[in-house]
Amino acid sequence: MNITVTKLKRCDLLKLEGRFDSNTAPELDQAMNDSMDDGVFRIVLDMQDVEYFGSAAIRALVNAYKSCRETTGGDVRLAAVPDRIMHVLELAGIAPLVEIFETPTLAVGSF
Amino acid sequence: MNITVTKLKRCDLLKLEGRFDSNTAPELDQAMNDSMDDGVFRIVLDMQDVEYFGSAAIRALVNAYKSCRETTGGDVRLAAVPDRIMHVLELAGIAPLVEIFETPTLAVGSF
Amino acid sequence: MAVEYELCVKSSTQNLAAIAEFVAERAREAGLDDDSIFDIQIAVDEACTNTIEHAYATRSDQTLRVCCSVQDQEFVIRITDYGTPFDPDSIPEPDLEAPMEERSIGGLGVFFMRRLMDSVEFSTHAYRGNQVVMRKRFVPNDVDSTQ
Amino acid sequence: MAVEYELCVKSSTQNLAAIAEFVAERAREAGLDDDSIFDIQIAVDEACTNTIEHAYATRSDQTLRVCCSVQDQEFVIRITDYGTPFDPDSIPEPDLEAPMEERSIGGLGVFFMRRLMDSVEFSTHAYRGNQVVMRKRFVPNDVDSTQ
Ligand SMILES: Nc1ncnc2c1ncn2[C@@H]1O[C@H](COP(=O)(O)OP(=O)(O)O)[C@@H](O)[C@H]1O
Ligand SMILES: Nc1ncnc2c1ncn2[C@@H]1O[C@H](COP(=O)(O)OP(=O)(O)O)[C@@H](O)[C@H]1O
Repeated sequence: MNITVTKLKRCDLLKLEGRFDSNTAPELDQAMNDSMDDGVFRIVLDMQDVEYFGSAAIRALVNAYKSCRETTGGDVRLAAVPDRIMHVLELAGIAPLVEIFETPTLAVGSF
Repeated sequence: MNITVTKLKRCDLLKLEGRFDSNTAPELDQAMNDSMDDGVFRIVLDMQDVEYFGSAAIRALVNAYKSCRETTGGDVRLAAVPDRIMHVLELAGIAPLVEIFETPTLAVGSF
Repeated sequence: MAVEYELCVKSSTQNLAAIAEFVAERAREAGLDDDSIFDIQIAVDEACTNTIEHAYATRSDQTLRVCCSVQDQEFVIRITDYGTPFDPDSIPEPDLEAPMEERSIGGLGVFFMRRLMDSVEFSTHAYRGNQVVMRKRFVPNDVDSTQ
Repeated sequence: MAVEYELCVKSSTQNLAAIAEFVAERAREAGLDDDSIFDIQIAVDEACTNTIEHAYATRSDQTLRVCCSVQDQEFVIRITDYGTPFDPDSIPEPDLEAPMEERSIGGLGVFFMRRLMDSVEFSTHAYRGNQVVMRKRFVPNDVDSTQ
């Protein structure tokens, strides 16, 4: 599991890699909270290299999504979601709620 | 030669592919003018798949760069410039003047 | 019954990746396709997470046992713990229609297990501990299959 | 002198890609490395563009002749046109230090040719037309080289 944060002009881009299970989801939670503590409420998660995204990671995502959207213009958006991870998000019923883009460039460019 | 335009929130992203010689440079000129006619003065050129970028293309780039920067916040920025094309831009003396980013995501995220 | 493979680890979430790898390896050997293997990994991950977080109340020094076998046309995973027993009928289904803002946090684990596996059974025994048995149907292509 | 390869096309910028491919192919056969080939492509492209735009004043129905040969340790390109003669000494060097905003548009073509090739010579003959001969040194690895 690895998270690389790139601070851009309008948003933070978090590139996620590897497994996000209940062992590693707290680090995702932390990374998104760090952005918010920094006053950044526009977050892009680049999911391209995510191998696993379990219910604990979904919980972290939903929490950050709620907090960000409480601010004006704030949002958490996803990019490059692999098919299998998409299936999990659909099963959890959150795929239709979160904005999902084909590439990180499009997601970053949406803010 | 091919140009794919993606209109994003803060800028237009132009993905350039193939040869930009004096035969095809007018299309690059046209594409950037189309953005400007549309009121968009923030342009990212994704150079990753550019095979050739001659003096006519450099001329088009310099022209658009000048016009965009006459507006507040306007700019033409480059992304993912291949080594050989970078060498040409250096030779022409414009590499130090134009902002160049490693990836289109970073360039888009800079606006 | 055919061979049963067993992995016995401490009840730490740090072992979830190893458990996932163990189960995937067994499922691959049994001839399951990649999508089914991924489904199984999710179900096992959620089941083990629940065991660690709820049955063992996050204590990481307890025992977690994961067994895999092939029975008829099913890949079977049995997860055993010796913590607090659990009545699955006591938990409500998550409300997947609720807008994100009103979504209750959690409650997806058991839902994922039930949706991704063909059957999920919870049981509690005096000395055999708590068990969850999950089954996934597949078409065995093994040459010395008894089918 | 070794073999000379010739490509004869109409003076249209639409033929620049074909010219670049022809020259790159000959240079590759001669054993030049990719970076040198790219330099040559730029120089040839700029030279042909100038011929079309200036010597032929953008008329696309005239003749443009591109010849490639290897002479000693040099790859030699000769480009011939029958348009308006040209005195290269009449053009100033571009000011590469000027800020982008003040950059004059153009004037890079001849500069690129001179910087990327080891020699560039312009000449004009009564019936042989205008020629630019450009040379790029390289180390031939040809087995039947006379060197
Ligand atoms: N193995 C278990 N042992 C004890 N309680 C459990 C177990 N699995 C689930 N539970 C209970 O069922 C509830 C729902 O579980 P689950 O669907 O996995 O969601 P979550 O764990 O995210 O709350 C849990 O909050 C817990 O109270
Ligand atoms: N082959 C040629 N025939 C006639 N004039 C030429 C030729 N090549 C260059 N010139 C002249 O030299 C000038 C500089 O050429 P160049 O450096 O290629 O820049 P550009 O063509 O962009 O103006 C041209 O504007 C033109 O006046």
